[in-house]
Amino acid sequence: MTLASPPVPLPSVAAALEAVRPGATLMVGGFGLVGAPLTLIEGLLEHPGARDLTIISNNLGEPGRGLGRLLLEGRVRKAIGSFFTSNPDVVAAYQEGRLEVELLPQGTLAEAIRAGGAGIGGFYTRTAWGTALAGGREERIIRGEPHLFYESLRADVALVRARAADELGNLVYSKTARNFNPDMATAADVVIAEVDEVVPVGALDPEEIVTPHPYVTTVVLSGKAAAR
Amino acid sequence: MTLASPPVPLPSVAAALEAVRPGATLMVGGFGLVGAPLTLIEGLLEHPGARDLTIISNNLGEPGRGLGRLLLEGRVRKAIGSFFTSNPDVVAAYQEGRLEVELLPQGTLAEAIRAGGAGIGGFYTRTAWGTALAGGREERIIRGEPHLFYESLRADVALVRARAADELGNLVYSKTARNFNPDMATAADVVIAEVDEVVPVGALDPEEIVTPHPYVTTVVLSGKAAAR
Amino acid sequence: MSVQQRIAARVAPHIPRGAVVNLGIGIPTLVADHLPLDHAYLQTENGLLGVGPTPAPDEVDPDLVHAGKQPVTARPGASYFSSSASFGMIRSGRVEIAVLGALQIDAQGRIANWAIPGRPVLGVGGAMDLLVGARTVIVATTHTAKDGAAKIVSEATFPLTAQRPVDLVVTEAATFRVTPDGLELVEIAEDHDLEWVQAHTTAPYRVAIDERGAVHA
Amino acid sequence: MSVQQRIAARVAPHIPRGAVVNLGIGIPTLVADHLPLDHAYLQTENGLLGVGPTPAPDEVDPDLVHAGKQPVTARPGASYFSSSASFGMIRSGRVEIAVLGALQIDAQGRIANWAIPGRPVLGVGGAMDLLVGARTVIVATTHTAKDGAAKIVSEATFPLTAQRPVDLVVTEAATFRVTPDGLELVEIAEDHDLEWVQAHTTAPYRVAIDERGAVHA
Repeated sequence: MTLASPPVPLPSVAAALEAVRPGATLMVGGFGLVGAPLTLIEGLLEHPGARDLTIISNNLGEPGRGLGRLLLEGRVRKAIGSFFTSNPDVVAAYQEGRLEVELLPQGTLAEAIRAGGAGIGGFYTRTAWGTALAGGREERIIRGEPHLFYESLRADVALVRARAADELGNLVYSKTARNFNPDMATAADVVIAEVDEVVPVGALDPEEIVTPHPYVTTVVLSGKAAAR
Repeated sequence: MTLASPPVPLPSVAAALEAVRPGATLMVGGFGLVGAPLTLIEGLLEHPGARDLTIISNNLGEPGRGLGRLLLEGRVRKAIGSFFTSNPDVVAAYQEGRLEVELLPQGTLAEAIRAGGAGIGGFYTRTAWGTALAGGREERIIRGEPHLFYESLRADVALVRARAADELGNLVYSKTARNFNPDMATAADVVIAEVDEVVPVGALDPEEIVTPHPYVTTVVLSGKAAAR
Repeated sequence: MSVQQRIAARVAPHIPRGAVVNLGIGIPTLVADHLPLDHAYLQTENGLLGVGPTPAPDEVDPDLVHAGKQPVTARPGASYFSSSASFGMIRSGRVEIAVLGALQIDAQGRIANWAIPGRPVLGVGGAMDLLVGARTVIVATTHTAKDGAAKIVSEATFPLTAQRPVDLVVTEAATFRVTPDGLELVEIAEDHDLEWVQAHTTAPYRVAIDERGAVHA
Repeated sequence: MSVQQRIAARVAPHIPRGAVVNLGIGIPTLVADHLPLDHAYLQTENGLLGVGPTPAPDEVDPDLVHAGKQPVTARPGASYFSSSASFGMIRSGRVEIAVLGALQIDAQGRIANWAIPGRPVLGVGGAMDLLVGARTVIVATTHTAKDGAAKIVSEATFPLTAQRPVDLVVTEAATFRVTPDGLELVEIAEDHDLEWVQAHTTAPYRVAIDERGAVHA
């Protein structure tokens, strides 16, 4: 069959990451290292433009692994996420004033990303109301219950991990490696997907595609796939 | 294999619809008649408790078909949706003061239902800002752009149409008959799914399930399936 | 060719290859008839990206329709999604081009296409979402209303669908580009002339074509 | 059996058959070891409903973990979903029971489990969402802190995780029900007695059991 042109570009990791400029805001998928785009994260280390970054991600990797390496190299200015305690390097960087941290409840983080990807400006959730994490946020009573206002989140670039892409850029994920990836894939101006395989158009069931191709800017092969 | 008890109940249409009480708010899936739970809608006609209803649905069926029949029988007090013009009976009922109508842009309707199903109190969208449909809604500038506030929507009962359920109540849909159904399946206290077949647990791919079973109260077979 | 088909044919060259496009009900839907099969990715807001041609009567699937509720097919690489996901895609700018009908277009390029004064307003559909979300909006409309009244007017008398102006207005007679300074006439159809356009357009516009029809920006 | 496993075993009878349950990190995770394989549907907020037992070492799938990031399996009938969908399920009450750990429980049954005064607050995870969303919340915790200090206290000195009180507090020594009037001691473990509970609980509570251990409501 013929493809509607252009199919999704399949650049090298380095070429794809040219989209990351100094000072950029990045969304990076994954829950710990599961579903994290590790090949792209390694690529960031080789990319001089990847500095002074704001990273939106549930965690900041593990000590010296994944985003944890990027942190150790001093590339991260600010982290927005829900659980950084599992990486002691984050605690140290924060205490030494090398890292700014914005902490959100995990569900609020996920919802803010999903809202950003759905063209929604902001939303109200009951989560964190009446806690120290509410800070001075605007409150609103809806159906008798107090809610907090959150703006949606968007990024310049999202780095996501999927199991496979087709040649148009449609994505499917693998088990709990899905996590934040499909939400982030909707919420950035440039979306780079790291996959284990690229399959022909028509090979993915249209009912099963999680991320439709208009969201995906480029696809790169994971190191795992490249090593095959 | 053994099932975690209880599997999803498979009552008759009449028994399932006992959950619909006079004055109830119902969400009804479908885009026109496509993906509308027609067997359940017919069941409502036989159910004396289905009166004085508020119906949240994109349309109100076609003249004398689907929800259009329910309207003709005087069971609908109020309709919340996005496009009622295709059924002249709705226009007539509205003009004669027999029907209250709340009109929302289609994307705002879908988002309000999705928000209701996700435990979100309300949200801001740019859609309809500066139009007559904005009415006196609260405005808010987010990232420099004006937005309108909408509360999320929930219902007492949702009637949805799916292709198949497994014995736990997990649902998959068929093509564009999906439309509002998965959103509504999350946003009601009682969710009744009309399906063409019930398959054994494990027969649906865990990556492909669109509505996980905790959302589904009961499953009924469509007339189409029952006629086989 | 009907006037509707002629308008649709005049819109088609404005659709770049590989674009994600949403075609509204009416004339916009006909644009697909004037595009090569795999030219663009058609999105329909009821939950399908990758709309294919109308099926043969014996191949109609009742679960597979476009937003005009007519049977369609799905192209290889298509995907299905819920209404909320579909409008998420629209509002966040992933639909590159929306082609919409209009009852009126004002001097700023804002359109009215959902309500008629004096009649009950009972339908809006997805037009408002497409107008705030799509990156480029093209209007495909007859140049005048059925009663001959101008549709491209100084000020709309019908309620606006959005404050956001569209980008291009294509009729059977002419094409207008919408600029920050207002409308620009950039093309006249072969079977019409400037005099006809002037007689049937009450909005002010700058004529940005020379006598041979070439655009001068 | 370790004290952690004994607490988990004491929580298990409170999980009804067929319930959708989220087990937090730590002692709550161990509750699964005390339930029959198909007793409940375990939801993990990283995107799986239908968590199964820990796999054999040679059957570990790196893409399949629970919220504690440990390898798990998936039961027949399981489903995977995104983080936003997972917390949608949690906030809208479709998780029937959440079992959470706690650093402190106050006299109203509110818990603190995410921050320690004087230490940087860099982790919150999903606990706040589970507390506002789950229909029933059970706390599974040691009765006292490692230093012997009471965890069930009149007023929390640690920041609260939510204003919403939990429903049940289960320790190795006792079970408290949370009522609108405060805590009720409804059960004492066989290897503990009322005196021990009194010595290690600084919150006020009503003793709702008689000398033989039967609950009197």
